[in-house]
Amino acid sequence: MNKLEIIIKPEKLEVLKAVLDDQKVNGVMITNIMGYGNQKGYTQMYRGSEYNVNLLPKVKVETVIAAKDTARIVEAIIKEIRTGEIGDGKIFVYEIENAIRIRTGEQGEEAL
Amino acid sequence: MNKLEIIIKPEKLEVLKAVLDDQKVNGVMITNIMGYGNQKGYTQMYRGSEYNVNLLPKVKVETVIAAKDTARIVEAIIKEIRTGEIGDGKIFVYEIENAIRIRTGEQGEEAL
Amino acid sequence: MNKLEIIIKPEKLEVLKAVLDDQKVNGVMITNIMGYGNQKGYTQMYRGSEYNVNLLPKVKVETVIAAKDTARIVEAIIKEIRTGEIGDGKIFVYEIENAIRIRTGEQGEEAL
Amino acid sequence: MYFTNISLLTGSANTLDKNINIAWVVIMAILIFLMQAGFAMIETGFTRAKSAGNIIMKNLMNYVICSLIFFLTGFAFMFGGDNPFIGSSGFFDATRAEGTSVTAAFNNLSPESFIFFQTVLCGITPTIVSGAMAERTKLIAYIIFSAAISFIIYPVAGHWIWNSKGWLAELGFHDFAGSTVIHSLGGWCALAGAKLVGARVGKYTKEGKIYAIPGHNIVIGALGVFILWFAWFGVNCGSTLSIDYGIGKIVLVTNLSACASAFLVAIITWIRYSKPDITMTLNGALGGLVAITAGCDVVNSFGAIIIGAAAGCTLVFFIEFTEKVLKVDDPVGAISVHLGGGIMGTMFTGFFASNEFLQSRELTRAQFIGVQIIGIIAVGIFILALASAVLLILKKTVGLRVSRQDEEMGLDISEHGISSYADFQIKL
Amino acid sequence: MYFTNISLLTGSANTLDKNINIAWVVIMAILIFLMQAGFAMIETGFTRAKSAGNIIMKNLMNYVICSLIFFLTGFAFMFGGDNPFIGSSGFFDATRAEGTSVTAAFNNLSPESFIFFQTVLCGITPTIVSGAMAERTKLIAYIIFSAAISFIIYPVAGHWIWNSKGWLAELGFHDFAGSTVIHSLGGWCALAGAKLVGARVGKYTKEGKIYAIPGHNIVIGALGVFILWFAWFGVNCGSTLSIDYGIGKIVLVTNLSACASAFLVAIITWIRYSKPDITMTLNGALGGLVAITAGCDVVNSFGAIIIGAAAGCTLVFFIEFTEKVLKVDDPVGAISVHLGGGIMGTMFTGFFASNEFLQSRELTRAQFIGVQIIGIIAVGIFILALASAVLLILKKTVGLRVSRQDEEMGLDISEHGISSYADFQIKL
Amino acid sequence: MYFTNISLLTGSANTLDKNINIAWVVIMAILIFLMQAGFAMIETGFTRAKSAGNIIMKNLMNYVICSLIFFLTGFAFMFGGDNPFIGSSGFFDATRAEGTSVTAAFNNLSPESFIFFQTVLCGITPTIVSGAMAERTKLIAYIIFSAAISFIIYPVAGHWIWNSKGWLAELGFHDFAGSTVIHSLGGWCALAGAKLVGARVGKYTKEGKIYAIPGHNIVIGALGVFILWFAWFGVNCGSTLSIDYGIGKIVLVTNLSACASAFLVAIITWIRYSKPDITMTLNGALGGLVAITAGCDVVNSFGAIIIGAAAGCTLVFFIEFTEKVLKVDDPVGAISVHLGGGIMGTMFTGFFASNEFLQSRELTRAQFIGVQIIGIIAVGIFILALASAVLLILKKTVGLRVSRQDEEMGLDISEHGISSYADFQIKL
Ligand SMILES: Nc1ncnc2c1ncn2[C@@H]1O[C@H](COP(=O)(O)OP(=O)(O)O)[C@@H](O)[C@H]1O
Ligand SMILES: Nc1ncnc2c1ncn2[C@@H]1O[C@H](COP(=O)(O)OP(=O)(O)O)[C@@H](O)[C@H]1O
Ligand SMILES: Nc1ncnc2c1ncn2[C@@H]1O[C@H](COP(=O)(O)OP(=O)(O)O)[C@@H](O)[C@H]1O
Repeated sequence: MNKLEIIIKPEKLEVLKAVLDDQKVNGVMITNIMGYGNQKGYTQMYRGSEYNVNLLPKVKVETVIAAKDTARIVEAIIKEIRTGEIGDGKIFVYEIENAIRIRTGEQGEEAL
Repeated sequence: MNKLEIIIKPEKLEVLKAVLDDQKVNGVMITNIMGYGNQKGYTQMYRGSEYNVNLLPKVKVETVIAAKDTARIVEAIIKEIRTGEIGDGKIFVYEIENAIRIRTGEQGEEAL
Repeated sequence: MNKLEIIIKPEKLEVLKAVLDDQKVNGVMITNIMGYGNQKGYTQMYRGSEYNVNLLPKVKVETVIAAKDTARIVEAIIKEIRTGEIGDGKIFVYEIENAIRIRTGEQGEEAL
Repeated sequence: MYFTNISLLTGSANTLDKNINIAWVVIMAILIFLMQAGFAMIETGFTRAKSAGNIIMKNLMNYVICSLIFFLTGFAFMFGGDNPFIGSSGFFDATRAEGTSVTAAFNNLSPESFIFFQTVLCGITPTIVSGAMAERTKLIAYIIFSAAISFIIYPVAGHWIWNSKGWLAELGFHDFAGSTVIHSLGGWCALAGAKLVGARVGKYTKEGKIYAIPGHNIVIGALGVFILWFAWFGVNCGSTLSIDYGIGKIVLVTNLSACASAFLVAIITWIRYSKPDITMTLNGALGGLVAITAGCDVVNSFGAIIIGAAAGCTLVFFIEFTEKVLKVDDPVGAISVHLGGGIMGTMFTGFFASNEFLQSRELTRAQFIGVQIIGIIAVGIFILALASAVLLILKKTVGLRVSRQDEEMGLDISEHGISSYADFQIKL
Repeated sequence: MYFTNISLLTGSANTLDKNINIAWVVIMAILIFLMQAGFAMIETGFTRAKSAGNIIMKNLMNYVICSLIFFLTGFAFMFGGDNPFIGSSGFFDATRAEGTSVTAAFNNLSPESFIFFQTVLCGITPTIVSGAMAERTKLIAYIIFSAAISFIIYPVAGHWIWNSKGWLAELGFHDFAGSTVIHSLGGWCALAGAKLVGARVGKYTKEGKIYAIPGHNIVIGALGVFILWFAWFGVNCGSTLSIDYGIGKIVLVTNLSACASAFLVAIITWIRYSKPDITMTLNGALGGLVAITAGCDVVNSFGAIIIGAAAGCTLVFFIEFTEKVLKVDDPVGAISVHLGGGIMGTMFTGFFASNEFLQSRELTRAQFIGVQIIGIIAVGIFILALASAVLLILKKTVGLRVSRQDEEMGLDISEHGISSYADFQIKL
Repeated sequence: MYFTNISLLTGSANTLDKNINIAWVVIMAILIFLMQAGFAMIETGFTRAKSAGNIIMKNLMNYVICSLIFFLTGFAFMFGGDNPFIGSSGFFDATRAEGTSVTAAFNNLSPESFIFFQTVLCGITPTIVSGAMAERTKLIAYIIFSAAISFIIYPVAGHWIWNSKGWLAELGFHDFAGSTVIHSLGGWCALAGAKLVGARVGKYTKEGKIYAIPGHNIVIGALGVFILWFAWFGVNCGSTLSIDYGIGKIVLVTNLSACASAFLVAIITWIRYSKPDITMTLNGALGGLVAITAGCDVVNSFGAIIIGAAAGCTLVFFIEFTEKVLKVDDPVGAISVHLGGGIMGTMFTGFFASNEFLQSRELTRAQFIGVQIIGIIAVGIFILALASAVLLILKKTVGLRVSRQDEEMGLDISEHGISSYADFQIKL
């Protein structure tokens, strides 16, 4: 099993949800985060003083999937989310040892 | 070492904290997330228009524990949290390479 | 590749950001969490009733780095963040299977 | 549009003196109206985010329904006729009410201005209840209960005291602007309601330990308190029902009492809990206002400071008593503020009323104190019985309380299908 | 400082009667001013967090600019002279305006008090527009549009009705405190604006399905409604322009209409959507206030209840019609409340105006209803044409709408470089 | 309750004229009271979430203490007696104060109405300080400082100007409603306080670079500004102390000045920072209000527009000067608004006061301008010295500032043990 951790701009969330639905993903966890990467933030004025907004609001979407689906899903995401501009975001892939469904006690891929 | 990532309904948080305390877990990280899984959300009306609340508020509780304790703790959680209804949540188990306590520099299981 | 998950007090965030910048880290994800570890919270009064603030606000900073840099960066963090007092926080180290930059499709360490 | 003399159209007398009094009462009534905003803010601020919209809806509906019912029947039960126990004239059209007391009021002002002034006062009482029963009461049950309050509960007790032919009025009971009629009465209803609906899930552990449930927005709650204070000047000054030399005194003593009370609550909580408690201090200001309301026309500045101080001193203990001894979960402190403050104020009016006032009533101070206590008790017994009866009927029929699951989700979602703070990350 | 008789300095007549009327109008105008706070709160509360500061800025700027422009030219276009179509006296200094109507007003009060009262009324209209166009309109475009409203759009229509020599006034058209002049007019502008600027990104799917975009703070929105209601008493009572016996009736019917309307909206949404809708019920109270504004001086309590009920009944359907049929995205319901309520109220004044009033106008009821309808239509056509023309020019020049990217980021960041809630975790 | 003529009970004269003036002053004073809500909202809104409750508590306590102290001693120091430098009559019971000036005021109104009006004015000054010292000042230190302000600092300077026997009053200094007495004075105290307590942690880097700390709720801050504006009409119109023909002019010029100032700040920040700054524009409205307060009875509409414009033009630079040159951390801009605006307004009254006014004072314009400048300087030196002395004593004794750790945690937790926004996810 793998976990995909997908970091995107907030306004892309609806599109990503649609992609994951299409790919028959079973569940997601969505967290609001602040981030920076290549997109370094910007400078604003507040009451005459400059301040750096060096952290930008991002959305982190996590989904646990069967290892065999990883490549396919990653590709689908890139296809729909990419704009080619800085700040498009990243996907991190983790290995997951186990998954348990609390309701039934099922374990492993069955629990997804 | 393992990390447990436990996704539950917000109203179960107090129960889960008690379970983890009982199991002598050393620390937790709690995050508010939005999620969906088998429990798919519901439809509401706002000013005469339908809208889908397809993401439900969930709480993600992470705790890093010694690998040998994993099975026992997972069991304890299931026992206390399960209601048998959709939306009970899931536990994901990760392997952790290392843990470091910043205060002392201790590493590995000692640092938990 | 490794992911560092660094849990600190909110007021240390600026310092940590500076350390990570110094260490040429390419990106971070910052989440507000509630946590407890050795630092167990405190008791307050609200309208004459005691209540336990047993969860303290913490900041979780995640960064994905090349495995070879892990030791160096962990050391740098400890050096700058440690105060020696309870609540200084922890670092958890994960292995990461892959990273993908959505903008370009690059994979692996190149994508960081 | 303008410059037609609209009074010609209504064919009414039009003298400067009378019109000035009408204007005064209307301005004060408009101020009082704003109490609805004050209560809505304090009650949402001192409870949790997940029921905020429901509290708004309850406060809005109670005012709306009260305005309509009070016009159609409540006013008649309260002011109509000369019967000592219940009103009997003006049903379905308050402007047609007749009776010694109401006819005088209509003549001194105009029927509509007097009715509107009484409407905004009536609108306060159910709002007090809404705070004490917040976060677990069914919308429909609350709506019916508040309708019952403006239909019969408030008008009957009000009749005894504010209709000059009411039996308590005849005894010499003095409640100038509502410490008893509005606030104690609201407090008794709140007590019955909060007790019968039970505590919020999680407020008491099985072992009876109290678990504090902090309010979600202290700032908006504080705004509510300031708005109430502002509007309260309208209640106390407007109850003169005319432009009177004594207005200045009323406004000054009202303010001093509120200040003395808040000051003492700050000191007491600072000592008792080692840090000054913000929400209790805010409650303190309100407690001082409630207390001075009965006697603001007949006590002087020092009396007012002592009345406020007394209300403040007891408030902290009323709150602890309610929570810890009675085991009643009153999220916003409504019972302690309105019932506690109301009783203190009505009683202390006995101690500090001016000698001139006692002479005008032809009562010795001891007699007057006795009458005040009779009034407090009579209203208490009557309201507690009547309110409990209504609530018990509701419990058996529509049900008082939402399901545990609905309560945990929050009443905004379960009763209205929305979240009041859609864009904010809420900790449930 | 004190105790110099400042009137001596200004060399003006000083009689008690007149001064009391001035005081009355000034107090009511001060209440009306607070509408700016009410609108700002309701409009921010019912939209998203990411544009909250921008709405504040728009509301602030519109009042500021309106106050200056109305003093310099708007008042002259509205009240100056005796021409039936457009005002012509008092440019660059409203206090110098002359004409049958304005001279009478200046003499009954003082020029400045009358001008200030009219200024705060004028300030309402552009604020209505701001809500309907929220979250996607360029700041500069909105500012110019609202300047145009106070410069010419509002004054000309106002002249027809509120200058006693205006052609609609001469016909016998009755709009006591602005159902048409202020609210329908603002509603027409809002309709033109919201249509031409287009819906917010994400409001309608490509297939035309509606996607609800919930407001981010129902509590502050509700506070706004209560504040508006409070200030509305100022509008309706103050429009007497003198301390009049009829004030009591005005305040009572105003309140009853608002209550009847809110009550009906609650019931209808409860039945129609199975749960009572909070924000629509809040809109309902406002709709009842808009509707009673035209005739509050000439209808009785029962007329008011029916007018409010009619406004409430239709409001829900106006909202659905606007969103679903016209495909106009009006985040706060401004069009339905102000245009819908304004038309209903102006028309229903025809049905419920007292016979005395009709006699004083020398019109049969049928004739009077006809005149009311003529006024509604004339204002509608004129405003829709004029407002659309201004908006189309703006579209071609500065542009009406921010870029899609700016809209998605939110207008707070894109237009002002700040976040209105810097310390809160916001869900974008 | 009603219909006893309460004046009979107090045995006081009762004439319509006098009573109307009392009513006027009481209504205006009630409006002014609401400033407490306005300041509380603007100060919490423009600072961080983690200290919001503490600001509420400070504002509440300062009003509470000020009301009590001013009644007991402040009023006596300010209005009692005929000494040119300090008051001397009415200690422990303000209603017993005597002296040429105060006796006249008591006779024209009633003692209590005049005292209450002065109390709510006095309550403004410490509130100004609270904003400038927010987020790092110890509660106890602030409370003592604000007690000192109402005990002696404000009354003495006020005595010079508003007691007709004060030395500045005798010179012909004119400050109608408090540009200097209230606002400059509060501003000087704020300057001393903010300087001595030091900047918030993180405001300035070691290299002296400024790090902006955005306010946490622009919406509630804006609500505060609108409420202040509303209440300000009470200050300026109420300072007539009677129903006067000139009220209309006062309300109109007050509004025009605020609008001109806000408009200019919007333009200047738009040009200077490329985007219009919302919080500075809101400050701008307040700056215009402060500035017009001194001369609102003696300048005309165009004078008012210029005074507002001048206040607006300078405000932006005052703010930058305070932050960048003086290195004073004033989170809400209190110093620039109140001190800057107060000085501008007092001076500009010299330029724009009407000729009639100058004649009545028997001063040439040059002389009058000179007197105004003397007043500004005298008050500045006196207050800066006295306030600094009090603050330095506090620094040595209870301490002015919380520990760095407490400040980082936020004053809500460290001083009160609560979080003001318990259900919201806060970014610390
Ligand atoms: N090495 C990293 N470790 C952790 N998070 C990262 C890393 N690189 C990027 N991110 C996260 O991904 C987000 C988007 O990355 P960014 O570099 O802006 O995208 P792009 O490469 O398309 O320009 C960042 O805001 C950050 O939160
Ligand atoms: N495959 C998954 N990947 C990531 N998160 C998941 C996955 N499945 C479930 N979750 C998370 O767990 C929560 C509860 O899961 P759910 O399927 O509703 O539980 P149950 O299986 O008991 O019905 C979801 O809201 C979601 O956040
Ligand atoms: N075993 C653990 N699993 C998950 N999170 C932990 C664990 N131990 C500590 N933490 C997180 O790290 C934070 C700081 O840990 P703490 O024990 O207070 O630090 P210290 O060891 O320096 O006293 C905690 O609040 C918690 O969120």
